[in-house]
Amino acid sequence: MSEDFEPKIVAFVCNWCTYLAADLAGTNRLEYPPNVRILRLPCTGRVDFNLIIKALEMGADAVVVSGCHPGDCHYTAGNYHARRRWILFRELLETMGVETDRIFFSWISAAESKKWQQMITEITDQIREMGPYQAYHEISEATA
Amino acid sequence: MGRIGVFICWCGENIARAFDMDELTEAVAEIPGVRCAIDYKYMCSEPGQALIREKIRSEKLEAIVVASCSPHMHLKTFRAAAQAAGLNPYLVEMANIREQCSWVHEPYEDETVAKAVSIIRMTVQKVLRNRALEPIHVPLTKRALVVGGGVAGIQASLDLADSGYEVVLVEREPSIGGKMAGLSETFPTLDCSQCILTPRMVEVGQHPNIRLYTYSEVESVEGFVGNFTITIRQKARYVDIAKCTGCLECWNRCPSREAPSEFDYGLTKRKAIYVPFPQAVPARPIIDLNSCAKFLRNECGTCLKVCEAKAINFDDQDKVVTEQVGAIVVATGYRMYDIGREQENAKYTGYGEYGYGQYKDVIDSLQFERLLSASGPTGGEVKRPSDGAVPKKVVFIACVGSRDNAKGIPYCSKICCMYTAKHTMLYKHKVHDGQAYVFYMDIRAGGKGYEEFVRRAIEKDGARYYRGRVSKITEENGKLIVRGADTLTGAPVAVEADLVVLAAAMRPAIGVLELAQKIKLGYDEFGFLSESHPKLRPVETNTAGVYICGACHAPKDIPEAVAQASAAAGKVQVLFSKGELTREPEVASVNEQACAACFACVRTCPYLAIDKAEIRDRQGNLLKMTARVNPSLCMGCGTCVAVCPSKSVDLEGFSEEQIYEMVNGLI
Amino acid sequence: MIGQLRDKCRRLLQDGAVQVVIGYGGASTPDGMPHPIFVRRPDDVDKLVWNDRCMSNLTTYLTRDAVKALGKPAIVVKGCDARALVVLEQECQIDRSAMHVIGMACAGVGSPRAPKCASCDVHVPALADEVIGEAPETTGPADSPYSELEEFLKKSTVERFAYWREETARCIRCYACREVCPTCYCRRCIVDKNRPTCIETSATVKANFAWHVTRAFHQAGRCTGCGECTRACPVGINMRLLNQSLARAAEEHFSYRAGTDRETPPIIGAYGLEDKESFIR
Amino acid sequence: MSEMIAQEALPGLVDKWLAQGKRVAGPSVVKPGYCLYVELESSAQLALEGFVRPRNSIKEFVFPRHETVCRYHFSGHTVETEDCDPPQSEQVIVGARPCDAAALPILDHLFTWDYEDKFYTERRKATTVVTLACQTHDDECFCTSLDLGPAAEQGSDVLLLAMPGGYEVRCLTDKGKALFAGETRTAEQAAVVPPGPPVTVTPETVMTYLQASYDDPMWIDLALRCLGCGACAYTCPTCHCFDIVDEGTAAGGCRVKNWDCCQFAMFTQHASGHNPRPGQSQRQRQRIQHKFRIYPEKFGVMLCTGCGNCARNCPVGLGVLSTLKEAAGHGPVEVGS
Repeated sequence: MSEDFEPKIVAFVCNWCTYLAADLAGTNRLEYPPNVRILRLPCTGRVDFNLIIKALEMGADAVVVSGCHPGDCHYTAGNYHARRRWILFRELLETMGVETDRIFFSWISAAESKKWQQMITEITDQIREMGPYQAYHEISEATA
Repeated sequence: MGRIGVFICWCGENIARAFDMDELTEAVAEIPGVRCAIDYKYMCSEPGQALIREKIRSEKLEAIVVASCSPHMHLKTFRAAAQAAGLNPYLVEMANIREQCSWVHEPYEDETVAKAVSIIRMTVQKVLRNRALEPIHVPLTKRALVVGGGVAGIQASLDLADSGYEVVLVEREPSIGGKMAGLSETFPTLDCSQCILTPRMVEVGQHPNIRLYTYSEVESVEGFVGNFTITIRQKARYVDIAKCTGCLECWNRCPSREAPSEFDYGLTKRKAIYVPFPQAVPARPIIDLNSCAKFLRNECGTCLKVCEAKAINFDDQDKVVTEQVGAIVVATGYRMYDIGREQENAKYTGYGEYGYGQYKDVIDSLQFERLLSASGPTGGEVKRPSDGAVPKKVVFIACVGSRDNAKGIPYCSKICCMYTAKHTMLYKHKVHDGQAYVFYMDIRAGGKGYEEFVRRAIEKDGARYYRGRVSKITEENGKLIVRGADTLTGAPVAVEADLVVLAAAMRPAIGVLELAQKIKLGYDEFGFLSESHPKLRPVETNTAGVYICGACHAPKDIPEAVAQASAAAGKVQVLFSKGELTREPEVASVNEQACAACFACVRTCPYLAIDKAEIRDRQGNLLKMTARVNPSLCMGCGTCVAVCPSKSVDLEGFSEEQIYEMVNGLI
Repeated sequence: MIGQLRDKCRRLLQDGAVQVVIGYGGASTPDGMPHPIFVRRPDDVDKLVWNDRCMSNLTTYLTRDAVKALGKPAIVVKGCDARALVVLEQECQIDRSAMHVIGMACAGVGSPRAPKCASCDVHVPALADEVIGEAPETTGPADSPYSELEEFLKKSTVERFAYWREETARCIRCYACREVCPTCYCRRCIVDKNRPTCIETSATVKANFAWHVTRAFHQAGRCTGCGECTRACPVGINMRLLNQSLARAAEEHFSYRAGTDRETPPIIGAYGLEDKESFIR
Repeated sequence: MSEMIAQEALPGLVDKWLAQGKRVAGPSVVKPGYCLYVELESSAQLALEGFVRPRNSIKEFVFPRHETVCRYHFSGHTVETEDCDPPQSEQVIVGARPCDAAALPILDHLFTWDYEDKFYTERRKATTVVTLACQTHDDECFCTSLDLGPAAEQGSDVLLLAMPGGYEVRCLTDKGKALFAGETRTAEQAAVVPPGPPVTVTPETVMTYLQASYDDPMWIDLALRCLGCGACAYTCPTCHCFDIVDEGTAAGGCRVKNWDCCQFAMFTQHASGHNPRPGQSQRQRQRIQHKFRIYPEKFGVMLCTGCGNCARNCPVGLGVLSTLKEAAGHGPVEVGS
C-alpha cells in the first residue's frame, strides 16, 4: 500500500451522544487521527442507508454510524429503529459484496470520549492497513 | 451562488495554535458560495458578535457559518446575534473546528488543516440550503386533567387550582382520598393520616376551580399538548349527588349489610347503599348493585322511600361527558401485590406458603393500617380478625414480593421498611405487653428522620428484628408458627405468633396500562409509567403535555408523591404560563402529494406525532390519503425520514438536501 | 377450472358485486404468456384464461388509480401473489373488504418452472374469498427458498462484488422491476426526486448499483418473493438474489415472513429491545 | 456468384478488428435466455445463432444510455465549464439485425434535422454496421409490414447472409468494403434470402385510423395493463428520447444526457406540478401516435422497424404490433385456455 494513503472516513453521528462524545474528546484533548469527517444528525434513526451508499460514492474508504446506547436515545427509540435497519442492511451489503468491514456501527455515549478516540484511531489504522476502497472507487468512476 | 459569511474564531489560542489563521481564512474565502471569510480572536465576545452583525448588514449576507466551537456551546449565542442583525436565526450554522479539530489533531499538519477546511465547506454546503424558519405556535387550553384523586392527585389539583387554572379531577372510586385516607398514622412523625388529608379533600370538593368526577373513568384521550379532548365515563351511582343533601338517612335505614367494605379491605361489612368512609368527598352515598336487594331481587326500596331529596334513582345510567384540557397529570397510584395463590399474571407467583387468605390472622399491611386506625373497624384497638383477641405476639414480614425475582418483582417497594417500623411502634403503643417481631432483608431508611425512626422502633419500642426470610407459616393450636432464619446468627427462628402482617410489594394500579395506551404513555415491564428522562425530566413523559406523579411512576412514600405532584403541577404551570405554545420549528413535514400513504412513518414515530389524514376535493370526495405531521408534537428526530421510501417526509434543519449536500462537500 | 372461474366472474359481474375482474387474458401468440386483462362485462368473461403460463402478479394493479377508477374489483391470484395482498393491506394501500379475491390453486408456473415454484408453500392462496381448483399433491416445498442465495454466498466478497458490478452494469434503468412490483407503489419514487439526488438517474455502474441497493432495501421485510422484478428485467439482472437476502434476514433475525401474517406489524417501523447487535461496537 | 466469408473465418476477422483497436459490438448470450448486444472483448463472446434477435438494440452504440456532454467545476467563485468530445475511435457492430440497422437512417435524420448532435454524428461516422440477415422470426416480428424484411439493407454497411459453410458478404458502402477488403472469397452460389414474417398490418390503414382516433376510449382500455416502465422504449431501435441533467458535488460535476421514456409519469411532469399527460392512457396513445402518425406526418417515415422488441420485453406483453392490430380494426389475437 502506498505510504501516503490517507483513509477517508465519514462518520454519521447523533447529536446527543456521539457528537457530544467527540466534543468531550476535544475538551479532554484526546488526540486521534484527523481522517474522520463528522456529520451531525439529530439521531441515528435519521441515518438512511442511502447516506452510507452516498458516502461510498464520494470516495469514503470507511463509514461510521454512531449514536446513543440502546435505552439512552434522546428520542426514546430512534436508535432501536436504526439498529433494526442496520441488521437488515448489512445482510444486503454482504450479498452485494460490499466490504462490510469498512462499515462500522457503534454506540458511544456522551461520556465515552475515550471510546470515540479509540474507535477512530483503530478504524483509521485498520483502513490504512486495508488500503483504499478500490473496488467501490472503481464503480464510482466507471461510466457504464 | 449564495452570499454566505464565514466567521472563523481563533478562540484565543485554542483554535489559532493549530492553523495559520490567514491561510485558513484565505482557503475558506475560496469555497463556492462564500461571500466573505473573516477571522477574529473571540467571535463569541461582544466585539466578535458586533463584527458578525456588522458584516451581515454590510455584506447583505444570506446566511452565516461560524467556524469555532461546538454548536452545543454557542449555536444559540450566534443565532441570537444574527437575529439582532435582522437575519433569521435558522440561517446560522456552526462549523466545529475546535472540539473536533484543533483540540484533537496535530497542529499545522496538512490533514488537520484539510479537515478544518472540509468541516467548513460541508457546513457552507449545508447553510446554503437552510431555510428561514419561524417558531411554531400552538393554541393552548389552560385547563388540566388530573387522573387519580389520591394524595398526589389532590396535591396536583390544588396547586393548579390555587394558581388559577381550572382542573378536571377524575377518580375511579366513589370518593377521593386514595390509599392515604385509610392509613392510620404516617412515618416518621406519626401524624394522623386522615387529619392531614381530609382537610385537603374537602378543599378539593369545594374549590371553585376544580371540577370533580368521582366514580368515573377516562374513556378516551384525543388531541395533543395544549389541545386534548377527554371523554369521561361517569358510572351510574344510583344516587343523584346534585340532589342528595348528604343526610345519610338512606345509609342508616338500609337493611343490607352483606358486602365486604372496600375501605376496610374486607375486614368489615358495609351496607348496599353506603358512603365509603365518613370523611368521603363527596360525602354522598352510592348503591352497590351486587348487594342491593332492589337490584338483586327487586325487593326493598327503603332508601327510595326515606330519601326526602328524591335523590335515589334506580334507573341511573352511565353518563359520558367530554372536557377540553391542555395538559394531563397522571396520578393513578398503586395497589398491593397479590399475596395469595391466585394471580392474574403468570409472572407473579404469590406466597402460598404464607397462608394469606387461608389463615384469617395473616393480613397485609394496609389491613393492619385499618386495625390501627381510630376510624377503623376496631376503633383503633389492635384486635385480630379471627376472634377479636388482642394479639400478644405479632410478626411483621417485610419484602413480601419486593426484591424477589422468583416472585416476579426485582425492585424495592421503598416504603415497607418504614411503615413496618411504624407498625411495630404503633402496636407497642397500643399493646404495651405485646412483642413485635420483624423479618427483613435490609433496612432501607434513607430520608429525613427515617433512620432515627427505625432505631426508635427497635431501641425504644423493643421490636425484635431478624435479618432473614420467612420460609413458611403454619397454624397450630390457634397459633401461627412463623419459621424463618436469622442470617446474622445463622440460627433458625420460629415464632408462635397471634397475628402476622405482610408488607406486600407495591404494583401499579389496575387499569393503568389501558390508560397509558389511551394517553400513549410508555411504561416498564411492571407497568410503572415511564418518565421522559430519569434525571432531568422526572415528571414529564414522552407525550408532550402529559405529566406523571406519585406511585404510578414507581414506589414512593407520601412526601415524595406530594413533591412530585407539586412538580408536575409546576410543569403544567410552565406550560400554561404563555398565551400559546411556542416550539422549535426544526420539525418534520410531509410532501402530501408525493406521500404514498404507507404510514411507515406513523408506525415509527416515537412521539405519535404523525397522523393518517385525508385529502379531499371541494365536493368532499376523497382524493388520497397522506401522512401528516403534527408540528406541535414532533421532536425532530427524523426517524420518519429514514423509513420513508420515497422521502416524502423531510426534517427542517436536517433536511435531505442539507445532508446530501454536506456529503457532496466531502471532496 | 377455467369454466368455474368464468362462471364465478360472470356471476360477480352480473350481480354487480364487482365492477371489474382483473384476470389473465389471451396471449398475443399461441404459446405466449397470458397478459393481464380487465373484464367489465359479463359477456367478456370468456376472454379469461388460466394456465401455467399465467406469470403476472396482478395485485400490482390494485394500487393504480386508473384501475381503481373502474370500481370494485375481483382479482385472480395465485398463492404467491396473494401474499402481496397482506403487505398492501398492512400498508393501508388496499381495503381487503372492498374487493373480491379469487384464488387459483396452482402447481407452478412458467416453462421451465419459475425458480420460486420449487420452494412454494402456498399452492392454495390464503386470504381468498374462494379458491378454484384443487391443491396439487405435493410433499411440501422441494427446495429452500434461499438455496440459490446460500450457494451464491459461498463466493468471496470480491467475487460477489464483481458479480453485482457486472449485473448492474447492464441495467438500462427502464424501471420495469419497480413498475411490475406490487409493493413498489410510491407515487414518486426516490430515484425521481432530484432535490437532493439520492440516486443519480444515469445508467452508470455507480448509480445502477445504488439503485439496486435501494430497490432491494425498500423491499426489506416487504418482498413476498413473487419474482416479477427479475422476470420483467429485459437484461436479466438477478434481483431475486437480493430479495432473498433480505427475506432471509427478516426470517432469521425477526422470525418474519412478509405477506404471511396479517396480524404481526411490518418489521420496518417496529423494533425489538433484543434485536441483534453483535456487530455494533 | 457471390462474395463470401467462411464460417470459421468470421471470428478471426472480429479478433483482427479488435486487435486494430476498434471497438466491436455484437450479440452475446450474457446468461441463459438473455442475448444482448454488448461490447465484445473477443470473438468468443459473439453469438450469431440460436435466437431470433437480441433483447436490446444497437442504438446504444451510437446513442448511449448515458453520456457526459460537458463538465463544470467550481474554482473559487467562478464556474469553469469544459466541453466533452464524443469518442472518435472506430467501432464495428457485427451481427446486427436488419431491423436494428434500419433504425439508423431514422436516427441519422433525427439527430441532424434541426441541430447536429455531434455526440451522435461523430459516433455514427465512426461506426460500420455489419448486419446479419435473419434466418428465423417469431410471432412478434413484423418487419415486412413496414416494408422491411429479413435481408433489408437500410442502415447497413455490410449485409451478411448465411449460406452453407459461411456467409455471403454484400458490401453496401465504402465503409463496408474497406472493412472486408481482402477478407472474402468468391463463391459459386449466392445465399437464399429466407422468408420473413407475414404482413399483418399496413401502415396506411393504421395511419388512417390514428388520424381519427385520438379520443377513442380504446386507449384507456389498452393502457390499463401498461405498467409505465421503459422496457419497450429502451429496447426499441428507434426510440430516442433523452433527458439532460446535472450531476455533481461541491467540487463540480457533469451535464449528462440520459435515455428517457415517454411512458414515465415524470416525462412530462412540469415544475408547476401540472402534467399534460397525467395518465398511462395518454402516454400510451402518445407513444403509438408519435411512432405511426406524428413522426411520419412530419418526416415521412414510420418510427418503427417491426423488430417486436417492445412486445418481447414488455412484462405484460403489450407491444406496438398488438396495438396496431387493434387500431387497424383487426382486434388482438385472443388465445383461450
